[in-house]
Amino acid sequence: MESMASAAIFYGVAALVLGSALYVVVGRNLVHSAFALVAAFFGVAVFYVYLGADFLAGAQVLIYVGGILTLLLFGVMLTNRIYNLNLRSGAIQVVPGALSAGLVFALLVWIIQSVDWGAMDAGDPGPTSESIGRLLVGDYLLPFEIASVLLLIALMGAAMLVRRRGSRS
Amino acid sequence: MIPLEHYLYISAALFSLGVFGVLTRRNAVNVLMSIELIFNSANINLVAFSRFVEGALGGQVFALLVIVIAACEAAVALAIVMSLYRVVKHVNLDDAAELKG
Amino acid sequence: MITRFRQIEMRLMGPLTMIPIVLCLVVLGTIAALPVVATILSELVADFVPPALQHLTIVVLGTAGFVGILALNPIYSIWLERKVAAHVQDRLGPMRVGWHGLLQSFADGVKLLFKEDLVPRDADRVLFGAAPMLAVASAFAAFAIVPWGVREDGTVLAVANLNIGVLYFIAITSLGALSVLMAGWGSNNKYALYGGMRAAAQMVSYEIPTAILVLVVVAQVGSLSIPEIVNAQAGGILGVGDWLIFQLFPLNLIAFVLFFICGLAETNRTPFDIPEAESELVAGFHTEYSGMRFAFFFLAEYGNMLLVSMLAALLFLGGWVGPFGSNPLLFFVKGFGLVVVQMWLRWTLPRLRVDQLMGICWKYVIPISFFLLVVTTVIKGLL
Amino acid sequence: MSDAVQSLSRFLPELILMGALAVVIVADLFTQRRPLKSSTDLLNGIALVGLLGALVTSWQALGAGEAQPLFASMLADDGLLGVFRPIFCLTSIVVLLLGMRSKELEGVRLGEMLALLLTVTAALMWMAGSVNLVMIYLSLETVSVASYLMVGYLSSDRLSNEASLKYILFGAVSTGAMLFGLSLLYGMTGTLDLYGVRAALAEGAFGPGLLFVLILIAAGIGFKIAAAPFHFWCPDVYTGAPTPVTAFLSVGPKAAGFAVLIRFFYLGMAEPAGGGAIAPVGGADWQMLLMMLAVITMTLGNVAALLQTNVKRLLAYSSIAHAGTMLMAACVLSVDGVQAIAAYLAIYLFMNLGAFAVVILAHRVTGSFEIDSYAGFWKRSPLLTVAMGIFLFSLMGIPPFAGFLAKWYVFAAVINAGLGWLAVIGVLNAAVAAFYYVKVLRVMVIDQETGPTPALAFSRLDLALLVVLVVPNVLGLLFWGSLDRVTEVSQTLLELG
Repeated sequence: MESMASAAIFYGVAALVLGSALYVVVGRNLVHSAFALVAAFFGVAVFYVYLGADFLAGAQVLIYVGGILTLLLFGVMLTNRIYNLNLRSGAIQVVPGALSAGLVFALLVWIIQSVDWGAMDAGDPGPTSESIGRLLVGDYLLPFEIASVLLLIALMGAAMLVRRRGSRS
Repeated sequence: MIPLEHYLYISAALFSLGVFGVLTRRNAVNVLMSIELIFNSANINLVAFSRFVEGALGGQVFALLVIVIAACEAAVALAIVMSLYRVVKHVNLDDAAELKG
Repeated sequence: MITRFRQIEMRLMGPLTMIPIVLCLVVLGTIAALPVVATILSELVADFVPPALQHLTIVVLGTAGFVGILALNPIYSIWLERKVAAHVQDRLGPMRVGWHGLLQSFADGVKLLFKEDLVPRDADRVLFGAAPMLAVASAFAAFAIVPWGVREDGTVLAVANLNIGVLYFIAITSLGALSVLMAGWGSNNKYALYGGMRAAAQMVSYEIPTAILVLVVVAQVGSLSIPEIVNAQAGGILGVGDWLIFQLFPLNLIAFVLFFICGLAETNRTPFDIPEAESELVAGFHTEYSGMRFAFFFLAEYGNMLLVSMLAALLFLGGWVGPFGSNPLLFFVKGFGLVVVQMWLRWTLPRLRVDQLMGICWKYVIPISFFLLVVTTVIKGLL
Repeated sequence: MSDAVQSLSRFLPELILMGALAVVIVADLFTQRRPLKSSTDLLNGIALVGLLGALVTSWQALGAGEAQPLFASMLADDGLLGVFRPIFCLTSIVVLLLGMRSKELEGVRLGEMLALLLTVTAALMWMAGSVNLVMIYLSLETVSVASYLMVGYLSSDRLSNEASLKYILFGAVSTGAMLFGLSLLYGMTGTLDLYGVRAALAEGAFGPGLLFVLILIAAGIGFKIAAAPFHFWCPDVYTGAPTPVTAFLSVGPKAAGFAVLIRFFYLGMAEPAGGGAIAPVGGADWQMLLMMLAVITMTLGNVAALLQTNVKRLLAYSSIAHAGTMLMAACVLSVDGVQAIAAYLAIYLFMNLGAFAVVILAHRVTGSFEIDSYAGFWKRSPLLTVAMGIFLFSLMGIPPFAGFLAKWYVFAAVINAGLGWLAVIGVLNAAVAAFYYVKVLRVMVIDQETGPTPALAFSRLDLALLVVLVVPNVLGLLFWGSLDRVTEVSQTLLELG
């Protein structure tokens, strides 16, 4: 009973994710696309919860919804004339695009079906935040540090690009 | 219990939608959104495999780092979009015709 | 000079005399929907419902209780705010509807309900309609992890007892910025858009120190789970000695003050209410809203006020633990007490300028928060 | 923890670069108020000291000590990393000097640029050393993000901005595809460790599914080395970026991309088959994939280069063609190929950066990147024309110059591996390439200039730079023996794990 309800929620969320992703790529209004992306990101966070990745779900909402999306929205709103509500984003090469995307999808489906993934369910891993924390300062110490270097230069570079530069003639 | 393959189908669909968006959209910010879809689809894969195949947290750590990278890329990309917009007042890829290959 | 001093004194003393009365009233008003009742109820139903469903029952009752509180919250909070404002300004405030105007907000609520629901002609209808709902949803959803006590058997009284509670809090509150942007854009009004952009920029900026300050707490307690953070604060001198705010004096005190400041900024309360600065932007992102949609924004704003106050109480002021042992009532007193402080500040301090607002965040609050995080972690590591 | 501490001693060049990065950022902060010239000189000095320190330490580390995994097997400190580290450091040093003489970067605060250069140098080393899928992706992205920012550095310049936008969109898409491929590979093998991947692939056959995954991953690596068909960004970005950055992109990330390519395919996708040879595992014929990439890349690069009138675009397509030549060596499936690539890159560094140095110096007087503007250069500055001639002949692979040696290594490896037809295509391509290199020289020497021709004034720095770049090209053949010594350490690649 409970598992059926949870499965129903899962497929509902899946439909939501794919539907809003579809809107993101075909919708004609940019701001609506950006908000549709919220639903997609949220749905992905729900998938993480289903997979027992609680910390990652929190991080997904925090960084994608709270950070990246706000940024994207600022990008959309600042790079278009403020009163222009009809932010049309035309599409090019729809037919070849759809064909190649369909081809990619068909290939992926075929791979998913043909490969023996050796799937075993390791069960719900339980709270993951502590283990992830230990991995980040243990085995994954170097990637963790590199990520911090990356964040540093991205922060610095983004600020540099947007700052008005008077010195260049 | 949701089987592994269903996660993979969803992520494959998300990836294909992202590819479609990248191929067809003209607005730079919209292309960025499609790229975010691609990143998310890969992350679903990583987390699903982390639970069903590896049975350890390696995939989750990878996914976490991918989220961080995606944030960096989005920040840099939008800074570039803003900077370009200040110079040319548009962000449509077709119109950036000064550089035509 | 003397009159100036008198003014300041009045501003300070006015609300202070109000606080005890107000607190009693608020607590009494809340008690009707208090989750304590839900707890008692859940214990009552324990005899009737099968054990498998007990947890579900508690969750449902708790949710109902919280939604009740949150729905009623703006009604008495607005009354309270008007009273505080009036007393700060040496007035009486609403006096006519009910005893000391206690029913004034109900009257206002009814008025809002029947007001015409206007949508500007050029508005983006989808976003315009969705924004208030998203605002309320994000404010309410965050309450899911706010626990109000523990039972003897260790069950945490909360809608959801997540072990990543504080992460969830930080994540969900970031949704507020989206609703504000949505409203600002959807209204198709330049003041609304400016207000929305300012509000979003402000919320996103102040989210960073909020998260760092939460980490200060997390680093000291060693858990992301709010009940565990509260339990770590039990005991000590007079039952308050182990509250986090008194530990590592004065580091945690500074952290608490900064957290509260960030909370003010995230809820766009004065002195950080630039996004809706009436003198500049009409009313900011909700300029175009009227009727029920407007009421929804109020619901969200007062919900957010209560949320940050409760979080501050949980993280720094020991939540439900205190001199008289563990008691949910204590938690509510602390939470609503901090709400009163927010109102008091609003009517005492002038508004900041927009550059000052960002400057405070990036040049002072964030560096100090980082410093606190490093120092507390180092001290914790040495101890 | 002790593993991390132990690893630090083998991590000295990267540590020096990170230290220099910190110093540059802080120094940039405190010199904001000072005059541009003095602050730029100071920052350049700090960055140069850091890079030189990294060069010296990485040279000392070359071939010293056993190959060994670092940081819980995130990096492998082996011959391959040892060979590539000095290449990256040298590239960055030359680029830094070029930046000091570039007209485009005059009057611009360089603090962030130097910070980016230091970061990207270290990130290239991480790329070359990574033996974990997380590290491969993370370091590749670090290089990419830093490169996007370097390309868009002139934020008020339209071309620079457009180039940067194209770069980041293409880059994000191809690394996104690569990430998806990596995630599927992780699913197939259940591990992120490259040695573990090899072990898992050796057990089961995945066939065409694996090949598709490899194509996705090749998209990311191909983007870094500008291999066709992932090269679309390359000409535009090379044209739009400040020229020193272009010079950097044409060598640094390309070299690191090849290091990753070798590591990923030779280490993760193949197992030793004795005698320095390797055999693909997992049932995916990636040798064919690489051969196709090589042929397309070479041909497309050379043919497109014929049509160019802008010297930066010409060099962009020529660098695509060189990537194709190196890809040819990657198809060899033995240590010979690795040696050939390492040797090729070591020589390519000097000849390509040399050509860019001439372009930058010429731009100081002509103010243009059109080939036509080089008319009559022989009379203006015989020295620069001779230098350009040496670099271009070297790029062509004409015998007395070092480029010949580079080509020799590649073709010898390819022919030894029995891939004669590939070598034939390579030779044909080299013949095509001669056309457009000679075209530039013809304009410089034979064409008559129109209008006034101010003479070139060399600073001492320019002369030093030209000498440093010319000497290895002229005396290339003398390096015959020493290159063998350098490349033989790359044999340790297959020893680990």
